[in-house]
Amino acid sequence: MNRFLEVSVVLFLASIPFWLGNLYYLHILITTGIFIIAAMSLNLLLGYTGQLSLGHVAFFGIGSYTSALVSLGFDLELTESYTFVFEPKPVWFAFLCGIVLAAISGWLIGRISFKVRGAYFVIVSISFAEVVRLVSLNWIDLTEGPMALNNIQPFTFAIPGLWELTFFKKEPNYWLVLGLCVVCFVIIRRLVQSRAGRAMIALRENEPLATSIGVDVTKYLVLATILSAGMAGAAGGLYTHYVRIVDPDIFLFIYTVTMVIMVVTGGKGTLAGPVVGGLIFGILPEVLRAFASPEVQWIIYGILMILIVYFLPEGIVPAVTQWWQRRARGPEGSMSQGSAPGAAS
Amino acid sequence: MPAKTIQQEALTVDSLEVHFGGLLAINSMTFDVRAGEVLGLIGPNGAGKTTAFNAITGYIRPSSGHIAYRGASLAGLSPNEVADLGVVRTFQKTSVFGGQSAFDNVLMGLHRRQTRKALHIIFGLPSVAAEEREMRDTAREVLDFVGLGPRADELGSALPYGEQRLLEVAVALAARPSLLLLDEPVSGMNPSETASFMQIMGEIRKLGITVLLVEHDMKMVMGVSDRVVVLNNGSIIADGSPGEIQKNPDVIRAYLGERYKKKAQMRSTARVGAKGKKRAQG
Amino acid sequence: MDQFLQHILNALILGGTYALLGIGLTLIFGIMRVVNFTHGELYTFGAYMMFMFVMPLQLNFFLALILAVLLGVVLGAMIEFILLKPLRGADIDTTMLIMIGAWITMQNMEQFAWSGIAKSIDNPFPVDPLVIGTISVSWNRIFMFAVASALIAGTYALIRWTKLGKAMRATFQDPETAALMGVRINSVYIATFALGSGLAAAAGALLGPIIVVYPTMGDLAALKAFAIVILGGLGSVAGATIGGFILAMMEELGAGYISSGYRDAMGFLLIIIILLFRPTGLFAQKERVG
Amino acid sequence: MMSSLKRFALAALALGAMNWSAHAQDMINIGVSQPLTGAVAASGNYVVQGAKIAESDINASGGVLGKKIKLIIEDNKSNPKEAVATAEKLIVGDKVPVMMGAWSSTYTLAVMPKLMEYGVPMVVETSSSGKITTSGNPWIFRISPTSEMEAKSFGTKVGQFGIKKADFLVVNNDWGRGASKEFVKMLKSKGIAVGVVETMDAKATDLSAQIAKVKASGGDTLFVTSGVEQITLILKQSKEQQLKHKIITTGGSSSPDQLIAQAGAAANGSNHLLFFAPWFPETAPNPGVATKFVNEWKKRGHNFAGLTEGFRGYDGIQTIVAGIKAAGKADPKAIQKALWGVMVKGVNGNIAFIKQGPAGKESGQNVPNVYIVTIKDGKVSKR
Repeated sequence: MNRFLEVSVVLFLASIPFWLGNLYYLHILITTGIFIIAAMSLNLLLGYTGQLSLGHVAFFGIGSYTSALVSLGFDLELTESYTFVFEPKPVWFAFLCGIVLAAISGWLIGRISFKVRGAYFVIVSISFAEVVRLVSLNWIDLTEGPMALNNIQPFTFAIPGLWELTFFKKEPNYWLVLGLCVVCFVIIRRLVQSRAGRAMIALRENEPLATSIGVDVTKYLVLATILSAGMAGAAGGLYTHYVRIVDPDIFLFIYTVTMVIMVVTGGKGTLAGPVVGGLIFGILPEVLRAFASPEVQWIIYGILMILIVYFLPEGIVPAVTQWWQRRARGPEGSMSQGSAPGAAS
Repeated sequence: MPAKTIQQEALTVDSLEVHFGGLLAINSMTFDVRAGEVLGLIGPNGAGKTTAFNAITGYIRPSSGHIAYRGASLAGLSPNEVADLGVVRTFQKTSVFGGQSAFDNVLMGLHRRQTRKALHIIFGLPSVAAEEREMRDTAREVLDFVGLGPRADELGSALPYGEQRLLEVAVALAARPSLLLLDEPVSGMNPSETASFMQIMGEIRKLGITVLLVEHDMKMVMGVSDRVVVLNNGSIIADGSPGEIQKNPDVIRAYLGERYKKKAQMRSTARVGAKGKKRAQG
Repeated sequence: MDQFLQHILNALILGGTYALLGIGLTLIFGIMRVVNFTHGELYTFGAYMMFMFVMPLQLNFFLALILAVLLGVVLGAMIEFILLKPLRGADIDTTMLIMIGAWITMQNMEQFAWSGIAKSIDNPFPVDPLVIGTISVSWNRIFMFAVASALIAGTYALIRWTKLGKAMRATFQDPETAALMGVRINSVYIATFALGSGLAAAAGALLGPIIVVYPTMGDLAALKAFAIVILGGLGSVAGATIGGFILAMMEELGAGYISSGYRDAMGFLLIIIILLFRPTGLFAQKERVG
Repeated sequence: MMSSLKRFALAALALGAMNWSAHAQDMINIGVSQPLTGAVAASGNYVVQGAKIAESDINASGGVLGKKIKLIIEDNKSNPKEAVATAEKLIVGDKVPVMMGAWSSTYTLAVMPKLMEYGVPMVVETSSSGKITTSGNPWIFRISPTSEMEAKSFGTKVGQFGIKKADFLVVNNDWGRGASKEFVKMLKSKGIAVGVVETMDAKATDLSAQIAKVKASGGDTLFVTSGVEQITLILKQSKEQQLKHKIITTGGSSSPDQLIAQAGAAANGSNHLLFFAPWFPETAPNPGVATKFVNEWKKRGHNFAGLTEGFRGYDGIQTIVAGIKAAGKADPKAIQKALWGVMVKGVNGNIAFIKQGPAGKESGQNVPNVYIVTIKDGKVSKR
């Protein structure tokens, strides 16, 4: 895809708030965008390195909680006589802290994933998310537990004394999310179309062969999990300062499942996959809302997921790409054009 | 092709032993590979050839013994660290990146030649793009080298069997080995494919790459090797030029005589190799 | 001391259902290499069937229990036949995604059928508990423990002494060799999944009348079953049995003496610690390579 | 290709939009956020049933300001974040001028910043945490009592119970923790000892460990604050462990008839603080309203046990409609102003708001009636 087309797509997306009119739709687009970032980050692990991380929501939640707590400040009574007081910090700083802490936990999980693979890794990652959830639920002094952290500030950018911008409104939040979406997309694209990304794909496709040509498994799995966790943490931070509340249910398994469905439906291991999957499953619930109750919707998603794994195991994006190429090349053209998996973008 | 001068030893394998549980897969194996030569390692199935490959390249831990490359011990190194020393292998069972095009397979093989770090890539430094262009050119050259140039866009898994084996060699060559370990590269190739592969072997030799070759096709081994080492029951029974080996009575008895009983042995020997192989293939 | 004894008794009884859940999952996991995300839903299904038979249909409690377990077996066989059989040979991630899809679908069908409101089930046991000194236990729990023990013993016997059990053990060791030796792998798989599902449904049907029944009750149960399986070692029925009791003990004592809030965290912490330091589980004897 | 897909998605969105804007403008929409699924779903559903009775009553008598009212009910899934999402949907999407919600204190507290942000008043029908009316949110009007009011009201009758040492088992959220705090304060002021204060997750079903702990504490009375589902479990499991404590539930969500039905004999001897006693509607401050409501509830075939929750929905909607009527228009700001002056004859009693919280941004708080009932031999009797 050429530069011009890319820029026009982004400009088109950026123009949406000017003509969409309905703020509630903008709200849906904002939360959809946040989930797209989370899905893209999951895709880096699930799609490119082939590690099925089902505890991905932990990174999202850690980003949320860290960003919320750093911006709100907190105090911990460590001993009878000493209370650790953490003063509130600016939101942008809190946001960065959230990314960093999520990335650090990603490093941890990356190290673990090197030790335990396959089904074991899946269960370790679920357990990790569940432990984090239970800590957030029970460490009430820090997290307020089920009472949730309330009144989290919205995003604020400021040059002290000169200029301050607080993102109370939907429009700036939308542009912020769009901006971060683009940044994450570009980073992931650069990565997967480079030596690092090829190393990850090599590990996924054939680990013994990959190591035989000098690919360091630990290094690239850890790199992928750190980046993936950092992006998920960024999505979590955005979310928390947008909805301005965070509670332990943010760690629920169902959110990981939502991300997995987005990635699998769109096409794992493709750049556009999580974007397409995210748009579908971000907007579909709102379209279906009028016709179907939430449980019926989830029944539909569950069945859809099964059907996709059966009939479109590669996901929508590769299927559409192949169909497009076949059509472009005429009936005799086969699916031989199997170049880089990112070609779909 | 007799050895002209005394050559420097590149790889030394000294009293290597490998056990799988109670099974002795390799019993005190000692041999060396000299820089620049093509060494054929032959022996009946179950003789421990693939196991030796796995031990040298870090896929299994030997029970005892030493392996060194250019004086540096390979003990305890992981496969990618071994590759970083320039020792690159291929696999007995065809092993390519099936979901990727032949071209991308080779690009992946170029991993070791590239120097740009993750941060450079994330920030999209111009040097990354320059390196990337250079690598794409290199990948074309490597593909052309093995004669797969016209197949660049085919999926690895969609190539015919013989071409997959070639692609495998191309991927290994892309990793810029100084010592290349080939595990039965022509098994499954038809005679004409084998003949052209022997030509490629000649080209590889010209690049100054040392080769350790395991092969059952005697014509091929005898045709390309400078020297041949014969293994039986996990230990070495002969070492010499192809001409000497073909005349060696021990070899004829132990190996050539049994060659046609291969099928009968398959089942029992498959078991021996199974553990190491499975690990190696994840 | 009294409190301690009471905790131990509670744990012992809870451990029985945990073991049932764990055994079912470990069989499926070990023999079929399928991470069964529907396990919790079969547990929920068992509980809802119990509710259906006892409450609206007014069937006899014990008959209802038998029917609930049998329906669990049938549902398990159906899942295997419809969803997993066509995917034979697919990698573990693919079956995992399918099972996640099935899990979501089943859970929401339960929610659709019975709404999100918790249901409780009557039981025919005397209200007054059995009192031993200062500790006490209800008759319903004693019954639950007895049935769970019988089912565990039955599963052992099945695996140890029947032809099916032998085929299951052979398949666990090496499916290809087992197939060469004439084991009908597909039948073994379907029987394994049905048996595992039946045990999960039994756990739900037994626990349902003691707690309340609601659609998401299976989520935590499934995660705990995973913990038990990992604790006991993949595919080890004995390990899952002991693992079930250990987990119950840790939870009960943890809740009693540390903090009731972290009760459910015990299992997960255990998983992470075990996998980091002893990835084959505490009681694993044999594991397939690869 | 990507852009065309996105365009397609947006087209789908636009289709959805047309579907929505079908809401006719001759209706006054009232947003309701209640837990219809999840841990406290039973109570939330009862509240909605009560609210629907109020909707039909009002529409049958000609609506308000010449328009019919329409409840837009959203499920907050027993979760604070979902509660915020429902508020966002109701206020921004459906443009409701006033809301009722959100059952639990935690959900209500979560929604409150949104009310400030968009300037929409909300009538709080169930939540009891003191924080709700003292945090300076002028868009809050609460008709349910605070835990403090409840504790004080109970304090006047505490002598009847002969408590020497009390233990607590409360749900781990603002509601449970707030209630235990206020009741502990009240009991201590009366010179009564307090043993253990145990918490439980709202979703917990096996409470045997907590009960074993309570048993070991040596108190004589156990105060329980939670929804009816968990109270049922506590009664059953206490009986199993032969807990000798007298059980008193607070918070008004105990639905005694449901307890009798589900816990059976284990419910005998338990006491419950309630804000409506549907067994004796004739003794309510507004017997006519209460009797009519109880009859309509029965006529609709709703679960009798739900009346102790359902009345909240009825009173809440009646209060909101009185506010709209007094405001003369369906405008958030006008309704907020008007709510200060309403006097509604509700099922619980007369509803009017007093000011609470920091000066200038006070919240409205009603002073409701509190009843105590005891379950004896499977029957409810007034205390």
